[in-house]
Amino acid sequence: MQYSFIDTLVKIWEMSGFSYISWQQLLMIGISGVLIYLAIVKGFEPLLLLPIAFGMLLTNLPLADLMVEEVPGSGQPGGLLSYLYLGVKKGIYPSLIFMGIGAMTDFGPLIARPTSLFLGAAAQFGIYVAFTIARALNFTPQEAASIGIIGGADGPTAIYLTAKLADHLLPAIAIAAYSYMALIPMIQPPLMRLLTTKKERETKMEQLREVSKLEKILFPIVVTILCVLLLPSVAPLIGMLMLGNLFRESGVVERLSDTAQNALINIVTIFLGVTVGATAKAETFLRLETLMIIGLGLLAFSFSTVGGLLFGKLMYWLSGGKVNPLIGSAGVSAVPMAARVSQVEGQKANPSNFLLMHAMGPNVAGVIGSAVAAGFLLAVFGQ
Amino acid sequence: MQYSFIDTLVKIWEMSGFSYISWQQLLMIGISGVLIYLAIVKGFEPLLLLPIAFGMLLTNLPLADLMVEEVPGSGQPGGLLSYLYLGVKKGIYPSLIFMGIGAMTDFGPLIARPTSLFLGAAAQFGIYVAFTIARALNFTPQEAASIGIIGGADGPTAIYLTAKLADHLLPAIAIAAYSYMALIPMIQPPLMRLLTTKKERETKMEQLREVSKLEKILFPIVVTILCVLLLPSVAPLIGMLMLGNLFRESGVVERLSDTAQNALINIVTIFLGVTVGATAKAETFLRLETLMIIGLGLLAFSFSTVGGLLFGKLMYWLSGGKVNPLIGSAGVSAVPMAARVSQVEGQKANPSNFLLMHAMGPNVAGVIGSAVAAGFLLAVFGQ
Amino acid sequence: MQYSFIDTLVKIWEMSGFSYISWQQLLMIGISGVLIYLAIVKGFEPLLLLPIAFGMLLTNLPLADLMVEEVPGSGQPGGLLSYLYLGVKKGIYPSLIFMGIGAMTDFGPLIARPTSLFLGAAAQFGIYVAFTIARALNFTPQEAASIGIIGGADGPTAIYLTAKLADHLLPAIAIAAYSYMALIPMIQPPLMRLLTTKKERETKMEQLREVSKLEKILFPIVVTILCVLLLPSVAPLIGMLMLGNLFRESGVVERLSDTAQNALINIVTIFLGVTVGATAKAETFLRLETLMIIGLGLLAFSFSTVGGLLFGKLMYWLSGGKVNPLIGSAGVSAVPMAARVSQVEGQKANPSNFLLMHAMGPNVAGVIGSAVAAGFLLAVFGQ
Amino acid sequence: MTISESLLISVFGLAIVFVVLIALCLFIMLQSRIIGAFRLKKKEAPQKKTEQSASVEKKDAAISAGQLKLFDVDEKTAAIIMAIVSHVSKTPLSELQFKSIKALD
Amino acid sequence: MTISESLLISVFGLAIVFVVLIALCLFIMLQSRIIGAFRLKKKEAPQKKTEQSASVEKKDAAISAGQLKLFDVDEKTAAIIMAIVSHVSKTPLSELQFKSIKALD
Amino acid sequence: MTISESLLISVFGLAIVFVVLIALCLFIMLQSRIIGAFRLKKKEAPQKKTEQSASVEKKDAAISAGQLKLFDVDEKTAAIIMAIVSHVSKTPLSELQFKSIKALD
Ligand code: NA
Ligand code: NA
Ligand code: NA
Repeated sequence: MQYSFIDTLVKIWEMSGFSYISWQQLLMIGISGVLIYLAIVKGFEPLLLLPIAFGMLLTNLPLADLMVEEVPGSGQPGGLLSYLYLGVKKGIYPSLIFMGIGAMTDFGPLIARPTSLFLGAAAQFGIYVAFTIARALNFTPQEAASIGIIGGADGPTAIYLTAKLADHLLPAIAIAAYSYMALIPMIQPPLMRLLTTKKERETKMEQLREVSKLEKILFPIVVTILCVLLLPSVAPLIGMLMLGNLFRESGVVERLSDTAQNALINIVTIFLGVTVGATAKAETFLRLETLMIIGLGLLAFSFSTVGGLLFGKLMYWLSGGKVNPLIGSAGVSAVPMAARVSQVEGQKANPSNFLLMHAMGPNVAGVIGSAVAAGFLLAVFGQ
Repeated sequence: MQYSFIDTLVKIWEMSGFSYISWQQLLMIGISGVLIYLAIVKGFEPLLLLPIAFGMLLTNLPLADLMVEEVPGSGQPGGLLSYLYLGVKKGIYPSLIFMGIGAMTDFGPLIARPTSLFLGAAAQFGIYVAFTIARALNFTPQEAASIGIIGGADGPTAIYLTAKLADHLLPAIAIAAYSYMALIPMIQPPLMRLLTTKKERETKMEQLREVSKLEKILFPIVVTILCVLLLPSVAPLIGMLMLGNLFRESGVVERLSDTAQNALINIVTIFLGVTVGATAKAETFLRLETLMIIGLGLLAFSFSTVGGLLFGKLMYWLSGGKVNPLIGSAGVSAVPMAARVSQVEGQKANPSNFLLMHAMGPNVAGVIGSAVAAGFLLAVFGQ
Repeated sequence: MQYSFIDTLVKIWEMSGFSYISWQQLLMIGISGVLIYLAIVKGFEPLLLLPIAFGMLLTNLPLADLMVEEVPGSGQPGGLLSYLYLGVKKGIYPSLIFMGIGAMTDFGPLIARPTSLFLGAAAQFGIYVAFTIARALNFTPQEAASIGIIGGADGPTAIYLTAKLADHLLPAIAIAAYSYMALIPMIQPPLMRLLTTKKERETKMEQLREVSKLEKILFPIVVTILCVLLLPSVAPLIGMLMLGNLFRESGVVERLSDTAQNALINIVTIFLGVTVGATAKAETFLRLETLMIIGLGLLAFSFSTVGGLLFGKLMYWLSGGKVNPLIGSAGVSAVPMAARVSQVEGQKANPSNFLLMHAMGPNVAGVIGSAVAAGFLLAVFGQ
Repeated sequence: MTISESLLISVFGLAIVFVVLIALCLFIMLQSRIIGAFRLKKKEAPQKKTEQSASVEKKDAAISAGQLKLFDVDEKTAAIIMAIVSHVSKTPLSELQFKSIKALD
Repeated sequence: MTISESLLISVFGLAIVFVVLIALCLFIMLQSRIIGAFRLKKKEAPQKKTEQSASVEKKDAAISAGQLKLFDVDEKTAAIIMAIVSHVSKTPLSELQFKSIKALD
Repeated sequence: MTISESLLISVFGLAIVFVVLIALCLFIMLQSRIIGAFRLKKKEAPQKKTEQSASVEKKDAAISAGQLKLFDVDEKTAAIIMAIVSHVSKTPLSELQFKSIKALD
């Protein structure tokens, strides 16, 4: 009989993760712990950061192999998360999340003041700044495009584009995108104060006109037709965003709208978060690249903010002082955080200033803006 | 340097949908607009027509390619909707919708008066009338069967059968089925007044007996066994319908029943609607066939109504004037619209007449009836 | 013309299930009826037994072929349930159910008294007893391991392991596991009274200390790291259980927690139940094996109870009479039924005795214990 | 397949629908008869109760929208109730139909 | 691809975002103009009503958490309402923010 | 694999379950000790509050059904509350168990 208790303990040790774990994996587990801390204690976009962090934890425990893909015809199933990851790989989850976001979004303020769209365009500036610098740093065009899109300040869009162009960068880009979105109240105010004068910040804006139900119903249809005609590659994102919004505004499919913004988006968010996190294996994540992505991401966010603010100043000037440039920074998207930052800064300059509704216009325009930017990059750099 | 701004704009134009769009696609976009109007303003079965219409819009925007199937082994993902369409293609969605419908349906009135089942059978008459005429018009047997099933007045059944027999006709048949279901209050009343006398319409019916919980629990089990034994091909539809109903009536799996009739059916409805709509590409939809299907569908609905009414008259005569023939037209299914039409017409003839509960029996019998008819057609014409 | 009505009726009869049904299938339908009765009238874990029983009914109706797998490349779709079964086959459903259970479970009592974990380990005793006997009865090692896991008193774990090791035994093991879980109030009390003295049963336990939020948040993270490092094969079960628990305890992702324990777990439960039931075809289920599994399952449950109780007595003795050995039997898992049984028996011996909270510790420890046992068996006997 | 064959298939198809549904009808009748026989004895005593609850049950039936009636409740209280229901159910007041609000004393 | 080409792509990329969003802007303006022209006549009569309902509508907007204000309602009733809302919505009272509770008389 | 090998695997299997769960136990104890040490200082002041809230917390625990008690509230108000809860939660009154309804003044 060749079994003995000591032998078996040794075997168990050898079969266990303890004998395989590397310092890199330990470091990754530590990073996932930090992300969990940020999500729970600091409230950094916990709906995505918490699943991402946990996926990162799971994937760096050796031998668990949750992301091993099924070998077709082998008869042996793959890892649990490899199946759930298919929705990321095929670009399904981000589109479904966009449907839910569409069902939650009121485009009223944008329709009431359509010039908000300019700010939503200008605040994509950082995407291209980061793209150009990333290219200069020898990232491939696909990688550079994916890094740039962090400046879109829109999680699902960033994940969608990166999954298609450079999926090895997925966890770094997703984490950077969601972290910086959570950090908007720290990133934007200094730039806002730097680039605007006190007088500009004090500007009170006229109340927005009421938007009729008809306009709200036509909006998603018109946006879909125009955007997809102009840039067919945005169809999955803009199409689903606007389908969700049509559910909302039509008023006749309450139950579909409710499911799109609750059960469905939540299920998809869990699957997307955990599996995106699970792509962050130590060997691909612990590289200089990742640090560069984090740096470039901050740059992208900052330049997007700058783009929005400068265009805001232009509109202030063109409108003869009727537009408060502070609403420009909300054009980065990061709904509704960036709009709230505009509100707070506006009130600091002038306590009777209520910019929230005015900032919601550029804010939701920024979602469309970054989806369009992603569509362009996909059209140019996709296979 | 070979880039110039004008060149690029030209390129963008060439890459955009504007340079590819055909008048047929524009027409389809127009049709989808009409369907959205009917769904929202006229309230035509919006839960399905709205997603269908939006899917139709998306699929006819050139180059969006949302329905392009993944080429196995190419490594390149397919269009977003091509994945969601798998549930239609494999017949999964209609069955899951049937589970939700089962969980929503009270078969009590049918159990209280089982002779309602005759009316639910007679009101499938139009299926076979339309089938025969479609054959005479040189549709293939599979196509004719799919067209006929419109007369079943039951959306999921029509989609299930058509996806299996003639999926190129899917959008036309689905749109016809749901539109006519919404038009029941216009289609049926003239036929009802034409085929019945005032005296018949005035008939007041005896109150239905109370149905015990035991009978309600046994019902789904017995129906499943009998129907599937008699016609095995109905198993996916009747089986799931009755599983949902068993969830409901058992009273011990409240949470499953709730999810079946809310989150699950809503998710599936969205996916089914959008993807069925997305099969309506201009080149396959804009044919004489489609017009013929729309015409044959109306015929099928009308003859089903006639079948139900005539059998209702027979039951009036056999019962010595105890059965109001107006409940016959409710046998087409189209739950609960057709039953409400019976109620309204009955009350017009005799203000103290309450037929709603009496019409619910044939109404839910019609759901079983059309599923059985679909099972028969599938058994005969399926591969 | 070669059609005649009689001929057709004969043909229909020949095409119907009536001419194919065997007595074995009739017997299976009868068994499914008994299970439906137990689920609805006796309240035997209806959330799973009801779908299982209905799946069993459907699969034994001849020619319905709901479990026929799609032949790749044939272009012909498979049976409805064969698609839903993929989630069982690939081990996805049990893990998702565990996520929901994690979101529903309060590990507070376990954290307050971590020695409960010993009881959760001891009460897996029956797993190995049944495994050894099953081996002696000439079951293959994979089969014996799957049979043994019934003693874990944990449905999803049993299904997960069996689907990976011996899926031909899936229905028998699933039905045995859920039935015995429902029978806990009958199985355990005699053993509890047999193995403990009145004095032991009268023991009142000290109130549990309060557990801080921080401890509750750290718990799922620590458990995941430790368990997966020690036994990587438990990652899908323990990882998802703890992810769900982290959703719950973090307090910042209420909507994900809610969806995990409602819409998602319910959808998965329906699919898992029906398809597991549908593997119970007469030809594989009606064997001596099945009876042996049912017998061995009872044995496994009993010995797990005994293991927990004996270790409880040991703790009673070591603690100088501070631990009531009745909480040992709750270590089998079967949450929360087994803990309630401990409460009831404790109160019988001493009406002022409240053991429920004290029994919840071993109870939830038992879930971890059986997952670890399953991980071990999978590591040893998996391919 | 000729037209006459199509016609025959149609006739047979409709016949089958009838066959299946008639079989169901007979089975349900049989079952009701059997269950009815068993229940006959128990039924006499609790008859009164079931009649009373009948009106209540109707409200629960099917997909009925939330509807209440107003008896013995002052309007202010009713308004508060409606506001709460509207708020909690996230339905605009305009879309809720209250048929009755009744004090239960 | 050289750096200058990257730069050009960036310029064109930003230009396209502007082109698409400007097109959208123009379209929305046009549409509002048309709809506005149609609605002009109907608007005069029910103006008052819309103003009144404006404050109500704001509450419904977007993802607002359940918030109420307190007018003309005694504290006891308000407390009861808050308890009910808390109970029904399964939210601990400490996590609910009531901005106003108003009697509708 | 012989029976004795099966037995050994069983012994080792059970041993592993113990090893893992003992490791967990030790880790949790260690962690509690560390956290406890940190919290010791903060604990003295807000002690009273936690005792008060203890009874409240128990109600929230786990999968408890909606239960309330009745204090300082007239029956009519209570009945209204119960009707609302029943209506909003779509549960027949007969299936709801109210343990207490308490005015919060
Ligand atoms: Na953006
Ligand atoms: Na029908
Ligand atoms: Na266990």
